[in-house]
Amino acid sequence: MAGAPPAAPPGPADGPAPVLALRDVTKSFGAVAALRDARLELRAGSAHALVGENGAGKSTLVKILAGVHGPSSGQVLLDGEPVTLDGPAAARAAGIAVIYQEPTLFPDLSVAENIFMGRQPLGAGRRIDKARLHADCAALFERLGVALDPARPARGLSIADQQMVEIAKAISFEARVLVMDEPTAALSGVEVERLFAVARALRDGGAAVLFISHRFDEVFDLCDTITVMRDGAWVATSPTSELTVDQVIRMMVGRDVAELFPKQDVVPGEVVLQVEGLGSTGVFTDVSFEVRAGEIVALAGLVGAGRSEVVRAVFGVDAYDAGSVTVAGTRLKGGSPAAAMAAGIALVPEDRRQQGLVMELSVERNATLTRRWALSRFGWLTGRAERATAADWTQRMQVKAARLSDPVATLSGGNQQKVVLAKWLSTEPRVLIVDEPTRGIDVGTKSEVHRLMSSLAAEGLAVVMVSSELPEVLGMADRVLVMHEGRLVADIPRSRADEDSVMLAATGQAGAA
Amino acid sequence: AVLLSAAACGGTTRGDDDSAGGGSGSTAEADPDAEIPSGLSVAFLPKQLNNPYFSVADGGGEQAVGEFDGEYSEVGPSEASASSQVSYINTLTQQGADVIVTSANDPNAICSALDQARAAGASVVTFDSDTDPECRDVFINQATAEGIAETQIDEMADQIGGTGQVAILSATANATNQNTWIELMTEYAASEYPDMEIVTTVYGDDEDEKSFQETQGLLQTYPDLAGIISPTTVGIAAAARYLSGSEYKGQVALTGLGTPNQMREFVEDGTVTSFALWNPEDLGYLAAWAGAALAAGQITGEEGQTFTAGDLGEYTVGADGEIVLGDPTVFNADNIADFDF
Amino acid sequence: MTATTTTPTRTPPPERSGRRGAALLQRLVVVRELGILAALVLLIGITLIANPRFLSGQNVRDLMLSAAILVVLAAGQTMVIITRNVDLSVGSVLGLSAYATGTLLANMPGTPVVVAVLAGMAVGALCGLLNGVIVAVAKVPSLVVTLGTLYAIRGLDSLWGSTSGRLQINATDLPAGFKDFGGARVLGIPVLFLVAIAVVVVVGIHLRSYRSGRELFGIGSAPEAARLSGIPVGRRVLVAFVVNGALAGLAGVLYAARFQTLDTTAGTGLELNVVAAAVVGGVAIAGGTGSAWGAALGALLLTTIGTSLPQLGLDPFWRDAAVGALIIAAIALDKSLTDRLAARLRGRNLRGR
Amino acid sequence: MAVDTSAGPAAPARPSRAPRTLPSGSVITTFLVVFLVVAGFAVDGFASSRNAGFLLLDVAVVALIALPLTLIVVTGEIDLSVASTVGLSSSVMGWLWFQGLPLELIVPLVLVLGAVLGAVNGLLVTRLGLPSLAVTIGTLALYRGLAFVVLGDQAVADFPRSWTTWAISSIGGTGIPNVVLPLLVLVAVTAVVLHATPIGRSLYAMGNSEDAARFSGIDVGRTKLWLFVAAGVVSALGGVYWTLRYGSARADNATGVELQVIAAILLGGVSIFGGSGGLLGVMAGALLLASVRNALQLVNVPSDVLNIVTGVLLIVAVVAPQVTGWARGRLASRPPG
Ligand SMILES: Nc1ncnc2c1ncn2[C@@H]1O[C@H](COP(=O)(O)OP(=O)(O)OP(=O)(O)O)[C@@H](O)[C@H]1O
Ligand SMILES: Nc1ncnc2c1ncn2[C@@H]1O[C@H](COP(=O)(O)OP(=O)(O)OP(=O)(O)O)[C@@H](O)[C@H]1O
Ligand SMILES: [Mg+2]
Ligand SMILES: [Mg+2]
Repeated sequence: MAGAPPAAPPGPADGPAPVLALRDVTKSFGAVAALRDARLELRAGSAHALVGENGAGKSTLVKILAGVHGPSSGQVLLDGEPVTLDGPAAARAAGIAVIYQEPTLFPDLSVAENIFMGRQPLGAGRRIDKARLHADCAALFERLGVALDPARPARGLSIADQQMVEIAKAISFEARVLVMDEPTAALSGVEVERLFAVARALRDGGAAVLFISHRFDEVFDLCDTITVMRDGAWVATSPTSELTVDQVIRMMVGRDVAELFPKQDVVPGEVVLQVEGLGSTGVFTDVSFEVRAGEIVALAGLVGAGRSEVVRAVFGVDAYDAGSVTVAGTRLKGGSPAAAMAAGIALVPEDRRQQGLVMELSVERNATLTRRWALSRFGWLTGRAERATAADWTQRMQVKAARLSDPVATLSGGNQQKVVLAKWLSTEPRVLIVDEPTRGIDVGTKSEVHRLMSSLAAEGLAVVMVSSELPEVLGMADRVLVMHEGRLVADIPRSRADEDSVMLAATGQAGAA
Repeated sequence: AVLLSAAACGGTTRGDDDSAGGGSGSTAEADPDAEIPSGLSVAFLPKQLNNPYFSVADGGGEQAVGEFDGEYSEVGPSEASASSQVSYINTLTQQGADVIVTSANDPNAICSALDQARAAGASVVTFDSDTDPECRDVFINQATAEGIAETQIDEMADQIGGTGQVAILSATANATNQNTWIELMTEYAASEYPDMEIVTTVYGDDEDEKSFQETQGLLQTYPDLAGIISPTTVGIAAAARYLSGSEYKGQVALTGLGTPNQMREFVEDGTVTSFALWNPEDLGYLAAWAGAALAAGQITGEEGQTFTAGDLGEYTVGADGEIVLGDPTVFNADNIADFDF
Repeated sequence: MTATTTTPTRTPPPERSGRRGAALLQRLVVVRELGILAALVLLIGITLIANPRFLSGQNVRDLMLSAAILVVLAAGQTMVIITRNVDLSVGSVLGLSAYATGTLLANMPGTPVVVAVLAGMAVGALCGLLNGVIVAVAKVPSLVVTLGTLYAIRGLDSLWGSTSGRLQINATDLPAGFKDFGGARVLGIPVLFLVAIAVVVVVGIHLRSYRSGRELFGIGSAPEAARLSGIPVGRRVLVAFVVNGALAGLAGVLYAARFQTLDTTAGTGLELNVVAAAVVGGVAIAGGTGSAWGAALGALLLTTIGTSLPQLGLDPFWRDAAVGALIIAAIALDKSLTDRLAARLRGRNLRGR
Repeated sequence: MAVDTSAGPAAPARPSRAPRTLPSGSVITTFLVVFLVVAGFAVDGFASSRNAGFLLLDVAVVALIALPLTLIVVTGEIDLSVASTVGLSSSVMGWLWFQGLPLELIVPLVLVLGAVLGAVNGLLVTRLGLPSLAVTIGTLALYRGLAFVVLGDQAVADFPRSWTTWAISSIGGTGIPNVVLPLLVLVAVTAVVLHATPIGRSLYAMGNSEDAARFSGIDVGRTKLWLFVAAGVVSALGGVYWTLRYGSARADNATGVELQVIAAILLGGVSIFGGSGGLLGVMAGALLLASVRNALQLVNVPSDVLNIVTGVLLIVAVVAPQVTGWARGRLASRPPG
């Protein structure tokens, strides 16, 4: 059924009328058509998955359900009646709770206020009852197993914790429709399991759940129906039981996808990156490892183990107060990303919106930002040189963008991630550090990224990969370094690395080093 | 230090002959009988527009201009700064004004602009606040500095019996005439009233609120203060208002330069016994006539030349092109009702 | 591909002590304001040593009177700054409202004080509405808009003054009832200061304990998040500007009542003082944090510096320099406090895992 | 790398050559040109070379200070202390001259002073991480206060004629002031730095997202520090020029000019939040503000109205693009046909 799914519209075959439905919804941003006659039906007591490539229009669809965008044409139906959701407040009033793809917290406010903003429990004289606010929040956290203090400000929360707060917020609405746009992208197994437990409970209580993810195991685990989208258009809707992962992928991409982890075997060369006794008070201590040319070393660990902080320190974005970083025999000046770049290190950071990209600048400016000196002649930099380089690299990375002069913010999440990769690969580094390189990336691109990493390694690049996705770690790494609570606790060669050994070390239960 | 002295040898330093000096000086002959041409454009450029004092003065000017059948205009910046005045002088130059009557925010900063205006044919009269004498034709002095200084000290001495601590509440720290008067007051007090001690000078910046606060600060700092002299209309009014609402009313004497309309209440309620001022309306009136006389060629600004200033009668140009309006008037409970400005 | 859901062996970590976090947050808020309070007490102490009469009844009253206007303005400005906006036009609004009130009272001496106050506030609210509508509807930066209205409203004010032929309103023009209001005291405390305190209390409680107040913090903390969580961002910002305008109008009335002599330049250049007061009081210029009490303390501190430096025998020329140095010291102190808190939160986070 | 793109859904992005967006500031520049032409015909005396000279003299210091300040605003910071730096430089220049130092030595000393003042701002902002708006409100008061401490109520005015006349006289008989030439050079240098060098690119990047800039290897702190130093030096240069132009060194010189400079920058289309705008617009903005004032003064519009016009102009400048963008959006989103 190569790309030819059952074309029958999802009929009202069985069960009651859908709680929420989209009918022939079109949405365009200027010249870009993000949605073309998209349709969707969410039923009470059912968990529905929405899958599609990066830029397929999933988040746009979510934003229409959330009242953030109005459809250019088409209808939103609530209990079979057409409604106009003219703002997030209207959607909320209609019983729709949404977790957006990117966390949207108020950093200065307490976690509890973030969750109950606009709905804080009131006491005498319509004043906010703080004690009850915190108690309500604590109860909610208990249910989700979140270990956060309701009174702490949201500033400084890791992406995972932010995501958990978002989840708590959405849950707290007790909504009829719960929409989750890649809620698990930053989470590891434990949190995902808890989230699913809650989501199932809600579903069983009669709520309709819409779940978006690029992780098919999760989709198949949680959902009973799957809708596939491609290029903004509806492709198919089927019960999960009638589909296999390969079928779904084919419908999404329109072709077969090559092996997911095409790891090439290489013989490691010289030591390129050497980290010795690196420490930063209160964050991580005594981290030592080395990476050889051609080697892919994975840094594994639970969320918050301190992996990102280590690689940030190596790259010099964060300062460290003990130890040293050496690249090909030359000791690096600490705290200077420019020095790290000069020595040949590239870092693809975990938070592409904050750290990876300058969202308001154009795709081409972003793609060439790291090469601005190299592209200039006698300090003179022309737009033409930038355009040529950017065109070359975005094409190689298959970035889907209307125009390279558009702000990178208008790209879908996955395409943004590709721009970040392009930006760093174009510097032709000797050491490539990638932090969650495939977060939010669709299967097709993911396999491209993996193939690229693997072939670059084969050409002699040293790669450090931080990843929370265990299959990715196991599939790609020559060696797995495991961190636990700010320390390096295990160094497992490819041959011995498996789920158990890595997870045991990551949870601090293995003494092996 | 080596560098310093080395550079000092070869460089442009203060005292080199190049320094400002050697102005033009008028060479044209004066013709005391020349007719004032009709339609002279006379522009008044006060320190600041919408300042009540200058409004009154410019009103006098307007009256005079009407009398000799010229075209009157009043232009100026909304904030009292020399640089904005320069821009207005430039505009007047461009418009070809015949007479510019101005009160300088800075004696030097507007000089070169005035030079250009004169080169373009304008006659320049300064009033109230003079510039460098080279940059204008005549200066209308509201009263001699000595006269103003002595009147105020005499009034104060009268009220406090010639002994005690006296503080001065001035306008801005840069105000030319205030600074001259303060210097003269200090000298005069030292020689005439040895028991009177001028303890400090504070600046209210000609802002009501600041002057008010400075008064308050003075009384805190000098518990034995006998009197305050404020040679600025804004300052004296603010100080009077503070005193009249405080426990110091009637205890601490206050005199200085003020307008009858602002001070009437405080003279009547006993906060203030007497204060002085020239008549600003007359000042503007005289300035306009002087400008007309310059434009007509009746005078050129040389000492000894005379001209008639409408109802005010005949005036003589003094040294440095100064024309003195007369002695300041002292206002007190007996005569204040006769004035309205 | 099931690895991500394996080994749910980890038990949820023990609940972190909510007490401690709450206490920490509480302490930060308290410390921020305590720091300013301490600076204030220190300054008064030193001045007292230099001049024991500094805390005499008259002087304290004068201090309160001087501070009242800035306190009201700072409280209003706090609301606006918290939403990540700023209102630079308050000095001009104060001028216009003071002049309008003065004109009203001079032309109709029978006007009751309450009506005069309301009229002044209405003028201010109108100006605030203008600012707010432009900022909220056209979605343009408030700094630019209010810089524009700073010029425009002042121009309007002086145009009114020069065309009405009443350049200055003197004490004699004002009715006795209004002048009494300016000088009135309750239990020895000037009424104008009590009005300012009332404003601070109302604004402070609203910001701290009401939903709409908290939403202002949300807007300033993350405007996009505010929009997504259904907060009526435009309306809240608009209201903040209107309230701030009304308070600037009230400050204009207080100005008229206190100085009883006014011209169209009243309040010129005040905007930077107001922003400085708020910033010294711990209101973050980037929005999202701050309190009305802090801003009020900042205003009090700046006013006290103004009156105490001359009494410390400092050359008046030093005053501006000292005020500037103090502003910098205050924000540096505030920054180091918040940094320390952030560091502590971070450390706790790691340990909690 | 070998990627099979034949079946790929991703349409390769077109290079952006085709529909180039207008360079920022072109609207305000057009507006300026139209205004100059209209005023030239409608306002008596506006289009004379003498008036042009006056106009350029008036705009010189504002335009000069706007150069480094534009770069600072593009990085998302602000410096409100520039006019106070002008005042302090002027005071110190007067004081040193009064002490008998030669001008040839005074000028470099004052420029060094400017660098120090700028560095103080820069260090407070970059090292301590304080918000620049707050810091420079503080140094606005501090530097102005120090200016009064140095010179008090004095004015030093006996600068050599040769220097002061240079500052106001024009090149040959053209009516173009001498100062315009060095100013143009500085404008050109700044424009190149901002628009055609890697440094300029990094300024825009950090103005939009400081984090992303740091993660791209840009030394944000050091760049900003140098910008503040540059603003200090240029402001000190402005102080020297101001002193010579008015022939008077005083502590209150250039009071309030910071707002004029910022007005010019904002009018020129630079976002106050950083990350966008260009130098052309800023220069046009400065010239527009000055020529509107000049033309209205020539037709005897009172200064009250001038203030209103200035304010309205500023607001219109930010609101207009918003309104046209909205209108264009309405047109574009209308269903085709
Ligand atoms: N604000 C916007 N302006 C212009 N184009 C936009 C905007 N938002 C989204 N798009 C475009 O709409 C298309 C769909 O984007 P969307 O974010 O919905 O994709 P997605 O399916 O969520 O992808 P991902 O899996 O990467 O998150 C993309 O081509 C994107 O470039
Ligand atoms: N800016 C910050 N402020 C406060 N705490 C932070 C900050 N950045 C990270 N942390 C905390 O430090 C801990 C280590 O974070 P880090 O991001 O290095 O972990 P990680 O192993 O990479 O996990 P993740 O999958 O979340 O990236 C986390 O608990 C996080 O909450
Ligand atoms: Mg998405
Ligand atoms: Mg991480």
